[in-house]
Amino acid sequence: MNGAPGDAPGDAPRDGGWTRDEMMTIAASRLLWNGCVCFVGIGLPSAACNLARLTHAPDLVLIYESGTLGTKPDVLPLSIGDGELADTAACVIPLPEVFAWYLQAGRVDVGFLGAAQIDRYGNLNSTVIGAYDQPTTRLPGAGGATEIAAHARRTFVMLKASPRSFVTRLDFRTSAGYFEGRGNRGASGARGGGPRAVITDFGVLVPDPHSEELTLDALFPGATVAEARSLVGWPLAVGATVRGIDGPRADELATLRALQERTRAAHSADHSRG
Amino acid sequence: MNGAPGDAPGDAPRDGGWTRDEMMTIAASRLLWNGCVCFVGIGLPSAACNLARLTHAPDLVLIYESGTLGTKPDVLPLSIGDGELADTAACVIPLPEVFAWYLQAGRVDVGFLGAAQIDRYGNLNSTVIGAYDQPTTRLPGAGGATEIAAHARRTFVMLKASPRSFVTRLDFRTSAGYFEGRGNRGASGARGGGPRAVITDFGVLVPDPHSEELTLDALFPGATVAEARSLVGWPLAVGATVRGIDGPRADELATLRALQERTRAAHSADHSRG
Amino acid sequence: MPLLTLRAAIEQFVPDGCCAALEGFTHLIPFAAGHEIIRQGKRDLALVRMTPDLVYDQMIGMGCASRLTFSWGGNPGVGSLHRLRDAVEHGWPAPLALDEHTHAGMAAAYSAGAARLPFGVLRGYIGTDLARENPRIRSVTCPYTGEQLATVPAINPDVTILHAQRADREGNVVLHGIVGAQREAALAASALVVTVEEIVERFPPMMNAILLPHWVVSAVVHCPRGAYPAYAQGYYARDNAFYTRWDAIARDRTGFLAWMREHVLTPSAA
Amino acid sequence: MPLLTLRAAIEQFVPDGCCAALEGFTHLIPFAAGHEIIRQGKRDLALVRMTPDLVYDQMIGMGCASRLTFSWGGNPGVGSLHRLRDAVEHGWPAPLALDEHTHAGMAAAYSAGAARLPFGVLRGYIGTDLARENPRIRSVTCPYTGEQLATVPAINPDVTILHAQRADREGNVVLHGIVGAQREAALAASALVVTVEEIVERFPPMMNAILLPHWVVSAVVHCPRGAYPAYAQGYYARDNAFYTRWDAIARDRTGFLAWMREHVLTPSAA
Repeated sequence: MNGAPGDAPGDAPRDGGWTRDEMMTIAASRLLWNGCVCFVGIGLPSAACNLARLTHAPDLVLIYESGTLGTKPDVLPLSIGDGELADTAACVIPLPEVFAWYLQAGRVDVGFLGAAQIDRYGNLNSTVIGAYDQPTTRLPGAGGATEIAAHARRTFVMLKASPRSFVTRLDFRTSAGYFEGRGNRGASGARGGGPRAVITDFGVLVPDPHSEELTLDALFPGATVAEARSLVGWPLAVGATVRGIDGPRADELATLRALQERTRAAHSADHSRG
Repeated sequence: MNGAPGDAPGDAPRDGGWTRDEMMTIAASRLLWNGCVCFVGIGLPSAACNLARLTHAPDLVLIYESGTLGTKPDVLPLSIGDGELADTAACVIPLPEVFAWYLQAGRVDVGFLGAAQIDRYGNLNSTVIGAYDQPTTRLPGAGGATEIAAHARRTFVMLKASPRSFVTRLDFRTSAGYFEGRGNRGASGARGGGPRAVITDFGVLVPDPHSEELTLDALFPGATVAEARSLVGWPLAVGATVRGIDGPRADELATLRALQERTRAAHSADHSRG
Repeated sequence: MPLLTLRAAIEQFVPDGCCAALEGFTHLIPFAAGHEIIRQGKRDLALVRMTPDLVYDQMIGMGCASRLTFSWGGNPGVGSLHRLRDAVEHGWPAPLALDEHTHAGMAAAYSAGAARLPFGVLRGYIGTDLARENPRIRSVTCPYTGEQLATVPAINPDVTILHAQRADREGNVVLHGIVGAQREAALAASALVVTVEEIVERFPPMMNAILLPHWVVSAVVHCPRGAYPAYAQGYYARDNAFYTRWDAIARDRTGFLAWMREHVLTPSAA
Repeated sequence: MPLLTLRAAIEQFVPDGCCAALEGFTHLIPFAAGHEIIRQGKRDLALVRMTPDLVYDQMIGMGCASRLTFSWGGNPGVGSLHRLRDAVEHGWPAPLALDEHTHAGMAAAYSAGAARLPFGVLRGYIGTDLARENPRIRSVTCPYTGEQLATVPAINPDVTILHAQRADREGNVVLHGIVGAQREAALAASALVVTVEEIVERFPPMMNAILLPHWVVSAVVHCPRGAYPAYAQGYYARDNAFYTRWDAIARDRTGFLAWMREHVLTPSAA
């Protein structure tokens, strides 16, 4: 799974002392319910899931594709296979079993995805910019994303917006969203429901129930429709009513920041010996 | 795997104080070499393999289809999945892995087979006597036998002889030997070498190198060609020179009897309360 | 995951006519659950198990099953299952349709079921008449080498019932020792009921132990000695003598029925 | 199973042009073995790994590989692998042919390889352009339902190299913690070389631990800290800071080569 970017250097606190990264993480965490089974990637999704687990959803089940089931890390992992994930997992199983017996078998409620590019139907590119054979930028590739996109009951995409990432036409389709929309996904053999929300740094897009085109559904405090339109590379559809998303609550922000502080402390420790 | 019968009541000691069951077991154990990887069934094969392990082949690797790899039981198991096998195994793996990753992958040197019927090309029946849909006698069925017969590098069959078990025509072919002989097996997709020896209670049959018909190769002390012919339901081919097999050595007999004594003591203990 | 009584679990998850796998490979055989199925007089079950043994002999002899998917039907180390034989040979107490495989085929079918693939592939059923008698054994052509390989349809039981050593309050279940195809059968099923020797408050993290996580478990039943006369590694040994005695008990219909009445059907046996 | 030096094991089991999988999923990455491959100047390797990471970046940057079978090629949690990118984007130091998959596809391909089946089946590669770019991704039709399912050709490396916690004198190898597809890659290979943290006289019976039995192991190499800067559960932690530093080290060719000379190629580094 392509790691979503961490806190960007330019992401300084604004709008009441929180950053857009924090707001994205908190908004995503609110989409999770207690007991739901999440297939998690590194970066913002990992932070969002663990925040949910530490606040309103203590029985959230986290699966990392490294085979750690029901893991309860005290600090966020830097990689998908950190020892912390194994130490705190209910159990650790071989990777082929995670993909065949859990993901493909339909036992994952929510899959998180990141990408370099997304199109208006929620299809994702994490493979190449430019031509496949002569890429301008070779990206890490699919990892678990293609099958997460196909088989998780629903997916949430977390991706910062810019006209270079929210594009009219993907350079390469790594993972399926709604294909060309209007029920197109149904015939593909993908058993999961597809992307139900795209959490970006101005707010949340959701697919239109009919066209399946991603549509502006809700804005973070301080974000505007004009800002959203300026960051999306296609003519962004806007829902009839655009909800305002509540800003971070004090407990959410405190829990998230404590988690990230613990994480920074743990990962800056010198592990080069023992 | 169809369990071979244990000591029959009528198998009284003869020919110098040992029984034919003992001689079969000892003859089979002598066919095993140190370090060879054996896929073992219950009954005589289990006794033969463990006897070999306790005498000339201490590094024999025993696999029981229950998933116990490298097991070193102190007493013979009654069933293929006795706790003793798990307790003494190098490791215990799921059964699908035994069949896919070890047997099918060609990692078994010797597979032991029993059956209710064998024909002159070493094909075996452990499924039904009579018609499949209207059987006279319903037998336990294939178990692991069909794929052991196909994939073990070679198989050894242990089966007591009578015109009812050594038959011209099988009622049902459960496991392949040499099919109709003369290289017939080669085109079947079976990657293992087929039956290299049939150990029965008068001696040993081996396939003729050309016709692949089972041929009398060696006789136990006291057994005769005439006896062999009388017990085999087809006109038994006899090798140009029929070897005489040495009777049990004192150490073989002592080790086997001690093993069986330990086994009887262990299995007659009352385990109804843990 | 609810903690249920054995009676409630069988009532809820084993309706007449369903496809049920009570898996176990000599070890951890769910005898107690099978006995409850008999007491509740279930009918027309499509039973599945690699190695139907004494508890399947009992369910078949008591008329619970109309179909059996299996690969080896005997009394391990002893001989025949007389009730299974009577059903197949004479249709008593009811005809029993057979869907017969090899161990390797059943393993592939359960594995496919666990992965929600429609079929399993193996180098199997070579040179056997089984493929002639069972039309569900088919083949595919490898898209790379052109080889023909055997296929089996996935097994996806309506319910799989296992016996295990321990569960915790959350419903996580842990097995150790010989595990046969139990994990595959568990994950292939629509519902999973596990009877356990012991329930503990909470497991520590288990690393590579064999654990069925609580969100794949439909119900846990506290059922000490629920695998007896089979065994539970670390709890009690196999009663080999009973397996031997069963041969005589099951040999004729009258003796069998009398034994079942006394040991399984009477309230004190429940 | 012989106990070899790292040098001898790589000389014997990794000839130029062979197909080699140095597997590991973040945990137990065989870094030391990869460095020895670089020191021996191996060429034209067909490298295989689900998650080629820093040690693959190093082997590719030093010109050891002509082909890469993979499903995710990045610096986990950090970003790009600059040497891999340079090879793919600019052919430096040599062109690198890609055989690109998804994790689920690689897992199926290794599993098929371990079972000596010619192909693996999955509900995969749905709606992705990967299948268009990689002609090895094909399909079969289910002989029961008529569904089309994706296939991948089995992966059977000439040699798989793993790092593990422990071996015993007999050559049994035990792994614990995150194991990725290491068992499948190990059993799929013609030869299996394992570097280990520790060698002990003899293991006790391990029951359900993850053990590669001695008769599937070609060679064991005693190689403490052989997974550094990755980690070995129970022995040492991951040096996350190094993974972050690697981004700058590998970003340009000169800096990369200087680092490799100093830290991998010099005799004191061996």
